[in-house]
Amino acid sequence: MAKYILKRVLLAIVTLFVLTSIVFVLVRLLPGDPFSNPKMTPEIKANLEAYYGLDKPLPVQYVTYMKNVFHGDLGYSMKYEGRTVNRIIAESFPYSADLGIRALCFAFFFGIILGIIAALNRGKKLDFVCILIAIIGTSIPDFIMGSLLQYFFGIKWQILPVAQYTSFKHTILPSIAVGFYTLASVSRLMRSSMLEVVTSDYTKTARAKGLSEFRVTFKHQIRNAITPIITIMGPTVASVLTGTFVIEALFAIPGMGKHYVDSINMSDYTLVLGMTIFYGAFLVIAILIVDILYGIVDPRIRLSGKKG
Amino acid sequence: MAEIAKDRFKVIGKNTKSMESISRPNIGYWQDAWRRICKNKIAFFSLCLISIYILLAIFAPMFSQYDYSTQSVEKMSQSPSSVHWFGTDALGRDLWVRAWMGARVSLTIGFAASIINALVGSIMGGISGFYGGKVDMLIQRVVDVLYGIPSMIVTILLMVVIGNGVHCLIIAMCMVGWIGSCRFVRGEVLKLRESDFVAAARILGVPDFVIIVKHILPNIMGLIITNLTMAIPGAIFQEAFLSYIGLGIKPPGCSWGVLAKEGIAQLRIHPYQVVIPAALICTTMLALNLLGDGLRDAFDPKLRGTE
Amino acid sequence: TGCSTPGSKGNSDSGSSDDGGSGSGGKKRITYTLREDVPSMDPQNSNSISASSANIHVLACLTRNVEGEVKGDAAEKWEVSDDGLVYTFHLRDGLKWSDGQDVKAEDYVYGMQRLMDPEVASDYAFIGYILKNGAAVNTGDVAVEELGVKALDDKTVEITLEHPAVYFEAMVSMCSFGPARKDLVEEYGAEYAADPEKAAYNGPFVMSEWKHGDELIMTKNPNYWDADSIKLDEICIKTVAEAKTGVAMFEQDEVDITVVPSEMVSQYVDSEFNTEAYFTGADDYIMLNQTEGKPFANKNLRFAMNYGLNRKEYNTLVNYDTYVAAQRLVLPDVTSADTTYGEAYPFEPFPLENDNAKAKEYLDKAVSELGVSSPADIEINLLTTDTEGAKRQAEVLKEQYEKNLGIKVEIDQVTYKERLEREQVLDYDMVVTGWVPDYSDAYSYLELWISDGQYNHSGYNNPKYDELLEASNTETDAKARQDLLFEAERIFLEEDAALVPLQLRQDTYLVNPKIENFNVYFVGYDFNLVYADLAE
Amino acid sequence: MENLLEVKNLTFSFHTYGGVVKAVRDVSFEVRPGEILGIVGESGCGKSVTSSCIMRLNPEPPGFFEGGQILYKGDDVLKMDKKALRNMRGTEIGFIFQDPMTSLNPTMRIGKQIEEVFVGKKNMSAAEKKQKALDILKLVGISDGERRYKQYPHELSGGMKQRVMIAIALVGSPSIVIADEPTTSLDVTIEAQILDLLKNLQKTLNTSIILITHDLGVIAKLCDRVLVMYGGKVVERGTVDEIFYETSHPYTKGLMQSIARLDTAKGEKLKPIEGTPPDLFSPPVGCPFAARCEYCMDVCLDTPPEMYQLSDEHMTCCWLQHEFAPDTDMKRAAKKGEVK
Amino acid sequence: MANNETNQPLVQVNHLCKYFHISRKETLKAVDDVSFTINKGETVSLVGESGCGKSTTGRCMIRLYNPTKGEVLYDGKDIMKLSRAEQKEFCKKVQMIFQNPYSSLNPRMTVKEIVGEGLKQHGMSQAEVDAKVEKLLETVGLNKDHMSRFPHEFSGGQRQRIGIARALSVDPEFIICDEPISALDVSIQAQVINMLKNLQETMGLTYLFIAHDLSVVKYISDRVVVMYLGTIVETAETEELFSNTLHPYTKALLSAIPEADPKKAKANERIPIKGEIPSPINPKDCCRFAERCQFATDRCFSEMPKLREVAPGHMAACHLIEG
Ligand SMILES: Nc1ncnc2c1ncn2[C@@H]1O[C@H](COP(=O)(O)OP(=O)(O)OP(=O)(O)O)[C@@H](O)[C@H]1O
Ligand SMILES: Nc1ncnc2c1ncn2[C@@H]1O[C@H](COP(=O)(O)OP(=O)(O)OP(=O)(O)O)[C@@H](O)[C@H]1O
Ligand SMILES: [Mg+2]
Ligand SMILES: [Mg+2]
Repeated sequence: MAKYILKRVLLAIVTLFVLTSIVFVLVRLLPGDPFSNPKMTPEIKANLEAYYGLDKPLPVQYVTYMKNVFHGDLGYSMKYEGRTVNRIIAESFPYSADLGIRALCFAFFFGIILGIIAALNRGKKLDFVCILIAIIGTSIPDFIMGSLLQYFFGIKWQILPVAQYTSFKHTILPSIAVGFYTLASVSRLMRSSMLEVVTSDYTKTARAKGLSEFRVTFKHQIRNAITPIITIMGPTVASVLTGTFVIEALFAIPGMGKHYVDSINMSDYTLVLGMTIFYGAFLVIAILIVDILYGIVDPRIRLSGKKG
Repeated sequence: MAEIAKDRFKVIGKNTKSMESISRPNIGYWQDAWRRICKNKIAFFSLCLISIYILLAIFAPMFSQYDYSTQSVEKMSQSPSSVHWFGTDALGRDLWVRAWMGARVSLTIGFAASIINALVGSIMGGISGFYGGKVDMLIQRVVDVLYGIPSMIVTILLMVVIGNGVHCLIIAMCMVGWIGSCRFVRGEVLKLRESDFVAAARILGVPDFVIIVKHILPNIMGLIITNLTMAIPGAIFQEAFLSYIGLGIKPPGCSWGVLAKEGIAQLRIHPYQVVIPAALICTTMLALNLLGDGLRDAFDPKLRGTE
Repeated sequence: TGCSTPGSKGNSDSGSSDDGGSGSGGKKRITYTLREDVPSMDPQNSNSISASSANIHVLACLTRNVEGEVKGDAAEKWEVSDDGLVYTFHLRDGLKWSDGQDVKAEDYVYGMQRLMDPEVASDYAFIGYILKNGAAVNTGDVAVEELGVKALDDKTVEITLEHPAVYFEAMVSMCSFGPARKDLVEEYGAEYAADPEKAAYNGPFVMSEWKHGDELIMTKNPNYWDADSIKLDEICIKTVAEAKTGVAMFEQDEVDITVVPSEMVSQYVDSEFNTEAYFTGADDYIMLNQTEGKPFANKNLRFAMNYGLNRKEYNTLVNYDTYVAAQRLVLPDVTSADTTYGEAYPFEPFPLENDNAKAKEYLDKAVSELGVSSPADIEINLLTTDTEGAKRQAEVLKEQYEKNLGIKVEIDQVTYKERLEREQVLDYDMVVTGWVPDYSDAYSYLELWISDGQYNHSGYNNPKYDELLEASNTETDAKARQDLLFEAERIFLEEDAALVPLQLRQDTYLVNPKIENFNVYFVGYDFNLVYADLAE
Repeated sequence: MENLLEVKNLTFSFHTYGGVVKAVRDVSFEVRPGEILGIVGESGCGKSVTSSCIMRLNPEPPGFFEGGQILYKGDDVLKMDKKALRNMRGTEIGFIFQDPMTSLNPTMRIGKQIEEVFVGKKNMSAAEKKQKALDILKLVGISDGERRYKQYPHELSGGMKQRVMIAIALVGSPSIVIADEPTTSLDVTIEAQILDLLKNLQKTLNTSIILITHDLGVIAKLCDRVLVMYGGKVVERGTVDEIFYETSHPYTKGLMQSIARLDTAKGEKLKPIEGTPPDLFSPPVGCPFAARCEYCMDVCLDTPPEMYQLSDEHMTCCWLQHEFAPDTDMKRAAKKGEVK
Repeated sequence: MANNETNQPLVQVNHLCKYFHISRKETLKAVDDVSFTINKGETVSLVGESGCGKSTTGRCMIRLYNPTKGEVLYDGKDIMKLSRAEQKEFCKKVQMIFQNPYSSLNPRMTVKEIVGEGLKQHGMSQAEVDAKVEKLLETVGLNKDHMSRFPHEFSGGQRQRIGIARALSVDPEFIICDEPISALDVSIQAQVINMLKNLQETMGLTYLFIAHDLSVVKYISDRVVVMYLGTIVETAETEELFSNTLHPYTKALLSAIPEADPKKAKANERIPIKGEIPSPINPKDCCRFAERCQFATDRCFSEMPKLREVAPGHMAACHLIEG
């Protein structure tokens, strides 16, 4: 097990290394540079480039950067003077992660319930309603979804605060906005995997034992149906926890999402790279954890060289 | 019970003809799928809706008296009326025409991007799965790396190289978009590669290429198509997101994403401006998803033969 | 003008009864929103309006700009030499940093040296090129010590300029010229002022809390020399990226001041809400690329562009009439000799609405000069960026020019950074751009177009214009100097039609009606809540 | 002897896309205490559906009862409420499924799965339940039950899993165990072990077993009485000996002849039943076997045959037993049975 | 039924090994040092329990797997070292019939395409292919109406016949039948067996018949090879094997056959066989059957018995059998 994890981590490091190298080159191809602004003069730009070491040949910069990354130092942001990328991540990630966790809890909890209800009522009206909710969730772009929530709950009905992230009340709307898409996909997946489980032989066995429908569903079906959900969790968790640009902007949450877009818009090289590395590493870790989790939920899958 | 005539009790022996005959009609795979789609009311309705949207996208702008880009100070933000069916936008442009111009872009992007993705993904996944070993390893690592590259950078770079527009967005989406279908096709190919009918073809000396084309691809086609319908919404969504962050198509052109973004600013004053594009996006997604579900059933071998 | 005075606010009794602004425990607290986090609180590295707006609350520069009026802040008084080149500032007695240290003249000298030090690489260093040896220091040609800034003693700062500048007193109120603490800079290095405890403050407020990306809180500085006049206990800046979210927060009484997106302005003016509109100083125009070989090297075509545009309609469509259609280059509000520039030199080189006849006249000439058969053969590339506003501008301009002139306009939408890059290498035909002045003087708008000016990316080249500006630099008589500047503006527009003026930006804010003395100005900062108060 | 279970004129169908599939048509039989009743027939002839009906395990919908009665100790299963049904399942009737690989919940420990039978039925302490489970594991021949108790199904081999299935079926001490092809997915040697086990259990516990299979060898070895099904109907029934030695239905005969036996001579050709079983979507009007029957008569094609009683136990559903029918090797001294 | 005139070896399997490396530590020895010979025109059966390596052996013999060690000679030539032309020739000579008639036919191809595929590969025109396919279908008892139909429209037995037609299409000499009947209904099994027998008689085919149903094996084969966990435990002429069973495993296997005759079945006493089939992953280097063998001695647990000729043509691998 430890060996397996080590192997995965090593592989991930290689992947991250290649990824970083590619992005290192790509960001520099972006038009403009971190310092271009209407009032920039060549002299000042030269100073700035010297300050950030951009005046050196690219290979030298690359080696320096990689060395620093290896020591865990992602460098200084070029837009936010005096702040290291490490710090920016450390400050913004907790917000995104908090929001993401709430959103995921919301999404997985209701998504799974919805999926179960739909599957248990296959072909009936309730099933259709659940599918409809699920698909509508995947059908509305998040910026519309967020705005609508804000408008109705915040402005029109004045039930919930529209923005900021200070109390539980503040977290409700953004969590829903972020989680809805996931909720929808979870419920659809849950429904189809439940359908499979519902017709499975061991469900029949459970019934033949004279168990109540409740017990059959909760003790036998759900746990087995949930495994496919866990597989999608890796990437989903990674992308949700690392923030969403649109919702964070809309709800004025100081999370990481905006840095993904802003750093690129601002050609903030170090921040772009930092974000890429962080996301990449996070993704790898999330997937690894999910794999381990998978083994716990489904005892058939043991962690070994080959995957089940 | 009535007595039965005695003469009917005479051994006539096996009825060899009816024994081997097949009572079901001779119906091909695609035919069967099509028939099942048509029988599935929801899927059929969805298919119709999408077809209507496509037709409207093609013809509505042609037959309208309005132009999609003509502005008018007098007509700024007029609610839907008999003159302007969908109202006008904040620059006084007719939203009915713009909605269908937007449909052209969104649907083109949605379909083109996902078809290309499916194509590229199938080829890569096919190669990866069929040959396995080093090739597979290499492709999978490429996939891992691609997955991490921020798509925005790619989009911006492409915009610099080929200019912004529909083609740029499509290509940008395809740079990474094929990963999904690659993974999934690879999985399917891995399964099929081990199947007996592929082994049989090998034994008969059929070359690899023919095996992929004749044996493997047709068998995952149904799944690919199903996946495709599910992927189109994703592409339309991504276009909307890119529009939202300003990387959309060239003005005054528009897409549903652009319309929604423009409309969302007017949410509190002129809600129809966001409701209309949002409804179009929503119904399209809904229809495509439901169609996808329907297709999945239609192609599901487990349900085959059950008519 | 649109710049209303703080006194004129009592026009509405707002519906917001529960006063979110007065904050906790009876503290007087005002919260306002910014679209993005303050990038840096290092005074010498603050390169945006938002940063300098925040900075002037926590720093006492030599002077303070209170709505255009320059008052002594750390400097009690100052003298200017007769040639207008040497400024001697005398600091007040008993000035203290927030950590108890005395404020010394050396701190100001160090601040300005930092501004110009190539090692510090301040991107606002250009503002200090006015200081003697400023440019040379910044390029590393001479040592920092050679900068024309000296501490004559602990209380006296002597500043020598490259050329006389009447606006320097106002300029020196900018935080770039603010003091810096050498000991702290040395301690924290690049992270100087990146957190509240990594800097010291000598202004009316001190930065007490900074949750990056979320909020920045400044509390009253009891050590400030004028602490008695400071009424507020706390100022809170919240980062709210979406303007409409800010508006919604205002409606929920979570903030006291927020900007209203232009499409929503009509909803709030003449409503129960208290709105205020202010010029930002930004002046937008279509920059025309006049280099050889480009269509706009043709003067007649430039005139046609100016006459073929309906500025009024443009302003309605693009800005919902919240901006002011511009007919000239310099913001009329900037100070002139003893009145505003606009009042001293009224000027309308181009009509507000399009004059198609005149446009046609010029266009016909242009068509023949360009050697094309019809206007439709003229194809112009309009460079624009990816923001919603820029897109609307481009769409409306394209529509108008195609309709009024019959030429072809192709929109080229690129990222902001790419636009800047292409402007710099003159790879465009026309681009909508603007300028935000750094000091309230016509020169700050006009210096852009000097033939080999750093910021002149239009290829405009007129020796007469250059001469006029050059002369204005040495002219010590204020009136005569303004005359020279106006002449330059006149030549620029009336004779050369070197660009197409579009609009003067004016932001509309929702403001808590209880706020008194809300100070807004178009140069150097948006808000100034230093002397603001909250009515009970 | 009193019948434990009586199935009377059971008809069960499924709604499908294409229409109604009549999976079981008019099936009647009874189970007596302590006997092993075999049901044979080709794939798809309705064996599993019939047996599932007894415990109402068929999904309803799409399945539905069209008629008939299932009397367990005199109570009609079809009229039972949920609670009664639950009480019957597991403790009165146990079920062993065809495929042990998929019939055990992969995410639940073996011990738990066995104990579950008692949930909500008998008030037992956890220790008692565990003891029961361990006892039963031992009974079905699984050594070191303590260890197995904690294992997951995937940690067991196929034969073990089938034993666990049997343990589940038996732990509630039911009076009837339904074994639906309990050995088809197992290897020959393991199959033999399981069959021995079933036989022993039946002897020691005196449970009745309904054994469903398509392997005549298994029937011959274990069963007391046999039901032969074809096309959703019972075509012949009787004691093992009657079925094997006094075969009176052409289908049964065909089955017997088509299999290779150890003593089948090399040169001798096997006699397959030509053709394929009917599609239950549109079952033939007459005898379902008519098309493949070498004795087929005109009447067989359009009139469903009647049931003929040949002895106490032996009944056959074939026109060949009709008085008018020609003398064939199938014809027995028949008296006409219960007319339906 | 071994005819003397055809008593020349067609296929020789020499020390064939096929290992699958599951992980760095685990090696699955699916086939471990297996040798046997198949003569022209005879039917050799390969029996044994699930997972003992029957299919793997078959697949190695038809180049679907590369053997880890050992060689397979066809007509004296090592099949892994064939030239391109010889490979093509080999494809024509050796064919396979699969266990599962549902998965061995491509559901997207018509019967004509399936059966004709091999023919096209060997350069026949469409018309020739059509004619030949028609003939082949007739041979296997289907008619030309079925040509344009898809596999799912057929019953299991019919599908298996299509599979046989496909194998026959290239006029092979040698067919590997990998459990061709075990997925079929009892009533259908005989159809296929009869057909295989007929074809052998008319075309002089050679079969490797993989099965686990010993009654069928006895009926159809000339010689039987019994495998256990990757190794051969006993091999002999059919009659000899059934009458003079030597290896304890074979004995157990034979006694486990449920006889479809109540009297005999109830009389037969089964030779008990303990335990489950062990895993072929990292097998111990001793008699593979030792764990389950009731006669096992210490030697059985320490030493691997060699396959020895016990009687003429009868080989067995057991320490207990005196040579
Ligand atoms: N859930 C269902 N929906 C529709 N049809 C069904 C369903 N279950 C069974 N059937 C049909 O009922 C008929 C009888 O099926 P059943 O499973 O009883 O056959 P069987 O005799 O057990 O066959 P096997 O030997 O293959 O297990 C088949 O034709 C089958 O297609
Ligand atoms: N491609 C493969 N990769 C890994 N292991 C394999 C592979 N093919 C077969 N095996 C393993 O090799 C062993 C022998 O398999 P094989 O299919 O030859 O058995 P068999 O005797 O044909 O069994 P059955 O009667 O079930 O068909 C099994 O344990 C199987 O799991
Ligand atoms: Mg069954
Ligand atoms: Mg096999």
